[in-house]
Amino acid sequence: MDTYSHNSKPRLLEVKELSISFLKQANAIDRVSFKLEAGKTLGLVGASGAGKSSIARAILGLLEPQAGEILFDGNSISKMGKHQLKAARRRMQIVFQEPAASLSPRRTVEQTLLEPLRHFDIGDSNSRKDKISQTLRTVGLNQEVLPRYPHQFSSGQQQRIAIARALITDPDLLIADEAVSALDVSVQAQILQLMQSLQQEHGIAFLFISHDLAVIRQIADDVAVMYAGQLLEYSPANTFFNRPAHPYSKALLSFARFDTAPELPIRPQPVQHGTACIYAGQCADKMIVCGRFEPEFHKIQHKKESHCVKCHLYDEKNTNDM
Amino acid sequence: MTDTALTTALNVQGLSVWIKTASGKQQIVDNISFSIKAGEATGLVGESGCGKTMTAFAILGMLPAAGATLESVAIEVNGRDISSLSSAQRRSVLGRDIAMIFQQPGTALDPVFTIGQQITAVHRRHNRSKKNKHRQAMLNSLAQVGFDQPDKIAAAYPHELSGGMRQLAMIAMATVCKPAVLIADEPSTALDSGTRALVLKQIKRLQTDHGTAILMVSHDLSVIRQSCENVMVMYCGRVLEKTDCQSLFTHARHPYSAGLIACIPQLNARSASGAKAIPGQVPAPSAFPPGCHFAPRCEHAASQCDLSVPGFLAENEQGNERGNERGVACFRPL
Amino acid sequence: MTNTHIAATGLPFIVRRFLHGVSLMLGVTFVSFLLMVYFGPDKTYELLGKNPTSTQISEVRHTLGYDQPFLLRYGNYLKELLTLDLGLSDSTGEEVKSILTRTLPISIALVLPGFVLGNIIGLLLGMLAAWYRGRWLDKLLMSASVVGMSVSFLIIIIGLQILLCTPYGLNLFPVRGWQVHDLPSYLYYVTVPTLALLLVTLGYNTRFYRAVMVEEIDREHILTLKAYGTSPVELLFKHVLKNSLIPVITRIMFSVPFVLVSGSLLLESYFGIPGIGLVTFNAITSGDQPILKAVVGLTGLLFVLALMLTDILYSAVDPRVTRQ
Amino acid sequence: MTHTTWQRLKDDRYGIGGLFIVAFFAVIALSVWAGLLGQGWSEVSGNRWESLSAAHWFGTNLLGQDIFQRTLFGAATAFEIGLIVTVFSIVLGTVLGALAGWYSYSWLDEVILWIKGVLDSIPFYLFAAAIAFALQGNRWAMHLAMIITFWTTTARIVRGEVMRIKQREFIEAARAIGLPDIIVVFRHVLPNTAHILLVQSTIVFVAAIKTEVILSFLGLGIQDGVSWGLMLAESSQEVLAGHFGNFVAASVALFIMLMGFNLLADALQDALDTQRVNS
Repeated sequence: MDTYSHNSKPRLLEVKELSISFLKQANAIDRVSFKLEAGKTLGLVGASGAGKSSIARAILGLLEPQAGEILFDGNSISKMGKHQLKAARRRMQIVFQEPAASLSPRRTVEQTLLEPLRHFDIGDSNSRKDKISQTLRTVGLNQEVLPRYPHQFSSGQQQRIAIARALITDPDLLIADEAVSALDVSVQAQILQLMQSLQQEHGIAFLFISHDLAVIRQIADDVAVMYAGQLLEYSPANTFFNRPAHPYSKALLSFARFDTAPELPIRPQPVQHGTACIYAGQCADKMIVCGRFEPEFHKIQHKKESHCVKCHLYDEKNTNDM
Repeated sequence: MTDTALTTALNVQGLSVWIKTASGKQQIVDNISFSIKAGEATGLVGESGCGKTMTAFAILGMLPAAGATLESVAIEVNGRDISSLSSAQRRSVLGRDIAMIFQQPGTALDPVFTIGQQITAVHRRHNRSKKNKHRQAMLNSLAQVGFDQPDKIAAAYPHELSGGMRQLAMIAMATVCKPAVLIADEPSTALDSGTRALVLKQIKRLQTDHGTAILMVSHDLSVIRQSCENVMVMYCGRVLEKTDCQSLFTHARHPYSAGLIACIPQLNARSASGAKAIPGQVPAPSAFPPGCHFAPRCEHAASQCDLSVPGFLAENEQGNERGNERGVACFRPL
Repeated sequence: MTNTHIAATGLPFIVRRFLHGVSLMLGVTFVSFLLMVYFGPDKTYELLGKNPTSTQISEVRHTLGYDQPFLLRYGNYLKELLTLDLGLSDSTGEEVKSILTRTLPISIALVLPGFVLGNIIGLLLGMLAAWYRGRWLDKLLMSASVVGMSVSFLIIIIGLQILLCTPYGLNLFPVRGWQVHDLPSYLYYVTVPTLALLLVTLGYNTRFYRAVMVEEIDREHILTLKAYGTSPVELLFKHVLKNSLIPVITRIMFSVPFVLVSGSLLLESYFGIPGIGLVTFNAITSGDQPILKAVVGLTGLLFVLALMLTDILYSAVDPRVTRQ
Repeated sequence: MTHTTWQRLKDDRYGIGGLFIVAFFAVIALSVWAGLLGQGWSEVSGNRWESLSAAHWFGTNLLGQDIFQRTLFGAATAFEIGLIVTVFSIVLGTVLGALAGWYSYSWLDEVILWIKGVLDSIPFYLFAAAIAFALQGNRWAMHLAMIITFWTTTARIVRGEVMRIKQREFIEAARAIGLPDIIVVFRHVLPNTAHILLVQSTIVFVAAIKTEVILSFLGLGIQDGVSWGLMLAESSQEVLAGHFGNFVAASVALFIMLMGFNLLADALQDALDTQRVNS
């Protein structure tokens, strides 16, 4: 599946036909592919349990995929040697959903920030001190947080510390796994503002995972929609929010706008590989073919942006029995 | 009883709550008063830690934190004051006249009893009829929240259902005795957008079809705007503004309300500068500032705001035709 | 402790629990063989007189099988256990099997009332303390149980004996012996040992059950039940109790083997009651190997049975414990 | 022990009481080991069953030995047993528990749980007897028997806690930058179990002392020197003859020390509870 026009420089991150399964369940992630350019933000959207976090862990090398490949700057993570992987890991960091749970409770903020610097042996003891104070400033905190423990901060401050830890190695890719979902609206706004300025000033690429479409709207350049482990739609943000192609995307947007509500039962039925569209059970525009064949990805061309959707509606062959 | 008392499903007057903390007794709910008519929905909005959940529990006379104390002038459900009842009398009211649903559907139901057993128990407790009407009432209640095979759901254990389904089962339990008042504490926060819409739709149906008065507690203003007519904005234990949702979103009178609204990420517009955030953060109960609690974070604050506590200026009679309460607690409203 | 990890071997749950039990039994018998036979006392010199010749020594060693390879000796040791051919007691020469069958019922009769009462009263007090957490009743029960935990079993036994069985005290009960033929005589002999067992376990039980109950009472679904007018009695005895059955079952099932052997050991040796405890006591002090081996085998078996029974009870009590 | 836990411990009266008792007995134990106290425990310095007097504060026992000296020496013995058993069993339990928890549901976890199951199913007093035989009355047989069996409870608790902590995001963050497992376990996992180990140590200390009493009664306890267990075993005959000196001295001393440790354990539990990793 090729979702992009080609250019020479290898992309920062490329996920190709990624499949992950846990114990004996069906594939939690089923042949997912997407790309992320340097300095851009990809919003990974979908209901909880659609497998978004597993992709993040696979990219970080914490999960071994069953099939497919993850290319960072053109080379595959699972094939990387120890040093190459360490160098790659320096350039990609993650921020989690629960701020309190993402900081080691028995270690001070200073120790938490020093750890990545020592691990990747960045700079020496005094240059590290400057690096720490400079990073703290970028996330809107100051020196006196250093000797204190995580439980002495509000969740908003804890998330800023977690972001500082992720920034301190000057990463090119920052994965935000529901990074603002656990925060109050006003704190959420502060963190989103911080992430936007980080992107503009430092050119960091964001893989922003969230179930909240309004949050994605504020930060994403492109949007990828996941449902029960499969990628259903991939499109630039403006196109997605104004002219969603896939029925599931349309449903998600109308739920978010409180226009409609889904019918019961709402759990996705497990679908055998390749025998049907995974969203068929819930789909408002279901056709006969949707129940029998798995749709391919189809490209909808607007001007130069690429917009692909995995749905029989956009397959010319089926237009006759629409 | 005045006629408004007849149609008022829930009337809360002068409700305050104190909790015991390391640094002594702290007040976390400060003299809250409001009333909700049958078939009306009122939102109680505020950030985490503002005391909104504690208010909900205090209305039922339940204080989860050990060493917490509660005071109220009156808490009337259908005109009957439940705050002065003995615990046995209050138990006969809870679940029959006033019911509550919770934020975490995953942990709000007893894992070792089936959904059917738990709902039937509530009905049996409040209806002493001999025939097995209880099971039938449970099945009807499940059907009404949208389950097409209620008996399958009744036989299931909570861990066998998804989050959304558990919340719907919770609503079925809350409404099996057709209560006059339903308190919903963050009913959709733990759900994703699909199930959220479904749950809010069912709550709306209770309000319109059964005339249940709804008090919805949430930190999410867009959920409140969608499901409630009136809204109360709460901060550090005090209600800062009371109005209808329409007016709040068109012209919020209190700076904090305006700030909250500005923070909401808009679905259809990517604001260039990003959502405008409120500077600073919510203080802990032991560190509530004197005077108006929001003063330190408020751009419109004057010296007066730091010194004295703004009284709640209820607006004069020209409130909209349904005459519900409106007002703002601010020396310099917008 | 139970191995709640459900191996993804697809074997039915019961078979896997049985295999786990068998593996434990093998471990127990191996350790007991190692300690009591391999490193156990060498009986050759007992059978030989003074300064025996080397041939006599090797002859006796051969008859006793000491010269056989380690695994072979472990093999026949297992065979003996499996065929219940437990040999003869060194000290009395009586068949070990008959000793066990005679003394086990006495020990059970001795230990059961104290064990059952200790857990039931402990559970009730634990519930009370948990329900009134932080208030004076909770503090009273907790300090009482701290006292209970700080007193050694031996002190309780001697203290009760002075108090109840000697002229220095009330002198109502026998200081030794077990002439039991009907209920009154049973009560006459069992009261003081039961009281001792009760006093020593009540402290630990109350604290344990209180901790379990406190954890259950803090769960969110209890708040829901309160919000729907559930009475405290129904809340405690229906919901809280059923939710805490797993830790309760675990504690009861796994203390059975110990109370039956270790508990009875002290009580019987002190009160002169001819149960398995007294037999084990004498076996320890006189180094009677066959008895020790048999008792270890018996406890191992009891432990494994307790293990398997617990798993079955778990799934009966808690629907979340599914048996993939 | 962060600053706030110390404050919380300080205003817990019982906790401070417990700490004082433990310190008091620690001082006695140290002075006995240093040879300042309780050296005359074995001398026959009086005749049989002398009652309390200036020369013999607690009177004398069957052989005419001074009970007060023996009680002091008993305190040192109790402390020695408690310390040795606690240190070794906690360390062993933590290491094996952490391994089983970190590699949970692996073959290593299975093996450790199997060993634990085997040891848990052997009646302790028989096990101690068997070890005593195997080591032919070696002075450390009792300690070894206790260490080999006491580590299992600590291992079970540490395993559960490590499995819980292992899923927390701050562990994933550490592994995401490629920190080796050993560093993650020792820098991020184990410090968060410290509070449990502290409480568990006091509990094991109490268990060790109480077990020694029973082992001495069975003749498997202390081989050289005297312990409260031995004194209680001696007293079991004397009591019937009406001589309570030995019994009262040993049981009261034992009771006070155990109360001290139990109160301390409770206070530590409460003080450290709020510090725990908030689940």
